[in-house]
Amino acid sequence: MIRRIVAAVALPVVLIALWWLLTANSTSYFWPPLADILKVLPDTWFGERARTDIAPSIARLLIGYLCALVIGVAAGVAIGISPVLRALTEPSLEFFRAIPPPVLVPVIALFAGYTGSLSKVITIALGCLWPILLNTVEGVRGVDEVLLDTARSYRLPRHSVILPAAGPQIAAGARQALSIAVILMVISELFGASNGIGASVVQFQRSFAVPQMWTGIIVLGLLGVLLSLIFRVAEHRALAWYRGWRDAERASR
Amino acid sequence: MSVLEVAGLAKTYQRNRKPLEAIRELTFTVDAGQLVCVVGPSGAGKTTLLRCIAGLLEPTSGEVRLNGEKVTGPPRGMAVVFQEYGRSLFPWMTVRQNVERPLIEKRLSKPDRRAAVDEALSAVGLLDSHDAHPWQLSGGMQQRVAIARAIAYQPSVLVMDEPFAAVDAQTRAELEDLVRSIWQRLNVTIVFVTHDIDEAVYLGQRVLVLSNRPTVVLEDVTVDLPAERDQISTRSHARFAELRAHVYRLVQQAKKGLRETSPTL
Amino acid sequence: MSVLEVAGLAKTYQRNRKPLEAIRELTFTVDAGQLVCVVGPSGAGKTTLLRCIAGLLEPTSGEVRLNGEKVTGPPRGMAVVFQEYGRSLFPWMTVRQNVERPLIEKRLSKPDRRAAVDEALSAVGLLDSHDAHPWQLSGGMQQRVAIARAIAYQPSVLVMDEPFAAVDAQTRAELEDLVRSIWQRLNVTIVFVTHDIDEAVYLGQRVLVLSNRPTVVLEDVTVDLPAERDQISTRSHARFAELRAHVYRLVQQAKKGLRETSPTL
Amino acid sequence: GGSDDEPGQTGADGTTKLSVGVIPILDVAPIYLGIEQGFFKEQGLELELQKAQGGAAIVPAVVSGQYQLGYSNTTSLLIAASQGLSLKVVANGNNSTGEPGKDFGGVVVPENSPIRSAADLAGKRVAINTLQNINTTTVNKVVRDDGGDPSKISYTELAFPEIPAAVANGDVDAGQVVEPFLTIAQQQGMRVIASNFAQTDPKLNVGMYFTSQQYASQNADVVEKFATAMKQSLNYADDNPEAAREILSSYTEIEPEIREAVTLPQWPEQIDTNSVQVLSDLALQDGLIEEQPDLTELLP
Amino acid sequence: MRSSRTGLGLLGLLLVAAVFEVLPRAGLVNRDYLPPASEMAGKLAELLGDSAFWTATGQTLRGWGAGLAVAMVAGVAAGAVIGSVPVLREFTASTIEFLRPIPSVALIPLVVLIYGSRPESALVLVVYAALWQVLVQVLYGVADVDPVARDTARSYGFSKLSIARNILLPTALPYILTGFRLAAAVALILEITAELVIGVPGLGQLIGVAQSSGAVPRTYALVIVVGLIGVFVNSLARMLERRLLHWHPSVRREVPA
Ligand SMILES: Nc1ncnc2c1ncn2[C@@H]1O[C@H](COP(=O)(O)OP(=O)(O)OP(=O)(O)O)[C@@H](O)[C@H]1O
Ligand SMILES: Nc1ncnc2c1ncn2[C@@H]1O[C@H](COP(=O)(O)OP(=O)(O)OP(=O)(O)O)[C@@H](O)[C@H]1O
Ligand SMILES: [Mg+2]
Ligand SMILES: [Mg+2]
Repeated sequence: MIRRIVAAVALPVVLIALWWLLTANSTSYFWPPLADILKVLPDTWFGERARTDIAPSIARLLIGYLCALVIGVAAGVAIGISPVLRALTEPSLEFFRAIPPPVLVPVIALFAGYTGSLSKVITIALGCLWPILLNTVEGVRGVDEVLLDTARSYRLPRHSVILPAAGPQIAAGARQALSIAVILMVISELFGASNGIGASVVQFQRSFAVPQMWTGIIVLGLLGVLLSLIFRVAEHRALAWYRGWRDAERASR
Repeated sequence: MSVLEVAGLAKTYQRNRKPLEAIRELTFTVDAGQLVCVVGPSGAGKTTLLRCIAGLLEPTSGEVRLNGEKVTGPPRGMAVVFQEYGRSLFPWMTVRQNVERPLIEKRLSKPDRRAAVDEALSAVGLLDSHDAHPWQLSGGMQQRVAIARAIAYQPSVLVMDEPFAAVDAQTRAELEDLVRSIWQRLNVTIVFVTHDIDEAVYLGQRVLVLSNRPTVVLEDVTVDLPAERDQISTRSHARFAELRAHVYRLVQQAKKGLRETSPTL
Repeated sequence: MSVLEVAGLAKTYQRNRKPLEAIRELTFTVDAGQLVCVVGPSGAGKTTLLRCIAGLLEPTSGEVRLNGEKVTGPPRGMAVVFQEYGRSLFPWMTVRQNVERPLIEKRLSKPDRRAAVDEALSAVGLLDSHDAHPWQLSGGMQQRVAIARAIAYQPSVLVMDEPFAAVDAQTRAELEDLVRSIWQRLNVTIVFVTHDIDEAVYLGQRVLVLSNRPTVVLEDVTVDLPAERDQISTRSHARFAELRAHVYRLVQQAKKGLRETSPTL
Repeated sequence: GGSDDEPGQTGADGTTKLSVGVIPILDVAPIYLGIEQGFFKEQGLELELQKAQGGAAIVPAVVSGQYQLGYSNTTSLLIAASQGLSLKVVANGNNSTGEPGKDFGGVVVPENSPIRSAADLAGKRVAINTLQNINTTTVNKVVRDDGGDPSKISYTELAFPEIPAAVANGDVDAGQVVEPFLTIAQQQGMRVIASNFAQTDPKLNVGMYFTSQQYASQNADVVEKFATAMKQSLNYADDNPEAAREILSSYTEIEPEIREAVTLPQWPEQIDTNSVQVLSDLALQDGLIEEQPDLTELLP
Repeated sequence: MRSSRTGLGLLGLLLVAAVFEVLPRAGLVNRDYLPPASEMAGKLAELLGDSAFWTATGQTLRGWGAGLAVAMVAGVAAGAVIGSVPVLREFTASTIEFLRPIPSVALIPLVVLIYGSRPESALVLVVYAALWQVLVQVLYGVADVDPVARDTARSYGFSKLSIARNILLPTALPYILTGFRLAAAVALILEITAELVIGVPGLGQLIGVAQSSGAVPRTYALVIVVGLIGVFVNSLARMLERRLLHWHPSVRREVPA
């Protein structure tokens, strides 16, 4: 246990120390000393902003992410199972996937409104969709044939086998989507937002409030860590069998 | 009345863009409640045949009919024990869940399921390991879970592909008797693939001997031993020895016939 | 001189947070160039033992020594045939590549490799399928690829876990003779797990009978049959029948002893 | 490459290469014209115009020396200066036309909107290109002057191209746009209810060309030459509006009909210090800055 | 088989195009902001005759390709090393988790500072964003190695390097290819975004100029080009997959029986 905690904090501590030392006497306007950044951090984020900016951002992020998860897995299973459906949809999906959100956002806004949260939630969901969808499709396609045959011959519904069997790969996608969700949360707030963490960071950047801008980057990083910790707990539970299996056979050496 | 009809069945695989004729022509029928064993050299096409019967593989030509209907997908009421037992168990489920899952699909009530699972697990000697995951079991134990799953399902047709390959001699004998007792009690139709000729003769009412690839039925041997069998007396029966020797010769002949290369070194 | 020493070996697994004592205490030695068969009921811990010998699993206590050195990782010059033959073949390689790959690791020259692979493949009757992928083969053929890989490797210690479980009787007999001929020719030390008692007696110089879980050595049976063996005459030898019956009784006893639950239905 | 290729350095042949960050909009037409007319070449300057999306990207690039000069709106420069970034304005950029209703920026509403004048914006949703910048301070001022309470406006940030669409869709009640979107919005039937630049100050200075203090002090002669050529360019643009319209086609994609219809800004050569002071006061009043920058430091 | 796949894909794209033709024509959306697909196509055809467009496309592809290549090499190497050394995996996990979600867009001011609007700015953003995609996939892929297969290799005395090449790589390959496809898309997105926001020369810059000029159909035509590049990259990846993964259940099942 202690070892695990040490492992988790060792490298970050070293990196932070390095950052601290390298910027300690910095006079560069853009690389303020870490001490200065940390000094403004609480004032910047833990007052009014927690409610007006952090909370709405996280709410949009979670809703968008969960939508992507449900749609991505459902569509991924359908597309993964059916070669015809895959051939039909793949180029179109690739087409939309390749379009950068900043240019897609106006189109989404056209349908979902320019202000308000809906278009932002859709932007986040749309961006998170791809890793989840792709991984699900690949995971489903890679399921052991004997396992599938077994399910078929006992007339089990296909998804009851495919979902757990593709579980590890779906988890890989879901994990990846999580960090994309944070990215898109910021991007979505670049357009038509009056509040949010991303909007604030951009605002700081535009008004050349550099230490505050750095605190924003730190807050985003911390948010990412927090989300991924939560995710890890969930993954641990859902894929306990998989970890057990791999650990058991690897307990070896 | 014949439950299962295999008519002119042929299967050609593609291997590296070249056709590979696995099964050339198989025709036979199995009556309701019969126990038929299938033997043949390794690579003859036994698994291929079973997969066609189970509706998991489309034949290149010919057809399989079950109760008069052409098989196009996995038919209702059939249970399959796969040769790759390890890969056919769901690693995310415990032993109990693996056996119980198909019964849930069959809409058995919870107490009924429980009873059926317990009975099947104790029949294969695995009740104590009910809460283990498949990957926590030995090879033989995994295979017995797959068998327990099939018998708990109470199918009307039971298809088994070398189901006792990984268990020890003693357990094997017990499981053989288990299969016969279930067969007699439930009047289920069984197709049983094995490479153990003694086992084929001991278990079956008929033994289908397949030739080497490209496969045809070499002979359909009727096992005219008494219906009441037991490990000691049946195996020491003179007729048993005769049949055994006959089938052995057939398999030997099958192997020589179209053998790819013969062992040397 | 003993090549392999197993001393006080014990292995306890964790299953659902409860300890599961698989092997309680195993102590035995194998001399250089000996052929030892291991039999025991399903789930006794044979695979566990082999994995400890192969340096793939750390024992809970006790140790394995090879040529006097404690085994802490896979030792050099040992070849293993796994019980899960299907999963031990690399699906991204062809049959030939699967057999050849370890030889590349051994830095054999290309012509030598080619010769060794061809020889091993034809010995198991698979030369024609050399360019197929494992998943294009039948179960028995896959198992024979795993065997070919082990013999082509020309190990000094060969460890095999139920290597003939998936092949037909005729092929099995041929492969048994193949193992004995390699053993005699190359003077390799072999540890051979099987659940076929006839096979154990036919092949081995000694048969180690393991008890049921928690496992100990029940008896170390010396097979005092002539060194020259062949399928017909050896198996009809009176001493063969005696030994066979003796081992059978031992296994039966082992199974009854600590059996989890006994088959009923 | 040799010093020849290094922007900011004077090469062997006496010409100096300069990287200048600009935003590809109407406001910077003079600098394109100046290049076309050879005003910069006469001064021995060779400009390499770098298109960027806004002052927020150009200011840091100039400070760090990536660009020698840049164009930015005046309020951004004031904010940067008050944050302690050492900037130096070199030349005027562009100014309001001073004619309400006929300026290059304004607030638009749908045709049938109940909003009639600036004061009506109070309590409404208004789309704006950049929060807390020149557009908000000037709109606020106009609303305040009209008797409305600007603190009741809820601003939403949207890119200029999307503002007409958002207004048309009813997602916002009004939007502040500049050309060519002002013309596009009007062609779609929207009404202009306020000209926030012109009504703030008739000569309102909207943007300027600047460099870093460091570069200005080390390369005073280069900066001087740039200022001279820039003044020439501004004058030329003011005198030849048709040429200015024409040059738009070289660096924007504005459709020809729109190009003919847009209102061009004023391009005087002198910086209107007075209106810069006005913007600085407004920035302080609206809390964009905490103290006023020293204008004598910032301006030439 | 192959050609019918392509046909179906084209059919899918046509269906999408039809939707975007009908929506504005039926008046469901304002055609000032979303012109009918045919109008976009017309502009697209115009673009093809424009040499500036081809230069920009070349610049974008070059920036994207370079960034992707760096990210792939670095991601696969780092992933393989970190994934197969438990201590490393343990000690880097938290840092990776921290750095990964930092939006590459938040780094824009930093790269502008260092590189201005030179292509290097885009390169840094592209590499940063794409790297995580590859790295995480590789980490998962390495973790997915079948223990029996690994044990087999180990007991036959495969060297570390050989295990990496012969066991790790093939197992992780499906994951790497998924990573490649994800990274390729993210890299394209970042390349375009960087061009759009920072003004790095390329298609994104053209889009930016078109947007700020209110040239709606041209904007969409350019966006379509970007999308088509994405489709092209994906078919490339699929081709690669069919060649490299012909042994994998996902691919072999599609071969007609
Ligand atoms: N997917 C496939 N692609 C190509 N060839 C295949 C495929 N599956 C099986 N074969 C070939 O078909 C033949 C018959 O295989 P099958 O598995 O039916 O044999 P079997 O009788 O079950 O053998 P065993 O007793 O060894 O399990 C073999 O030669 C095998 O190589
Ligand atoms: N990873 C594991 N976790 C928990 N228990 C395990 C694990 N692997 C094996 N066991 C248990 O250890 C015991 C011995 O298993 P092992 O595989 O060694 O048996 P075996 O003698 O090889 O049997 P078989 O002949 O059936 O292959 C079994 O009871 C099994 O359930
Ligand atoms: Mg088979
Ligand atoms: Mg075993």
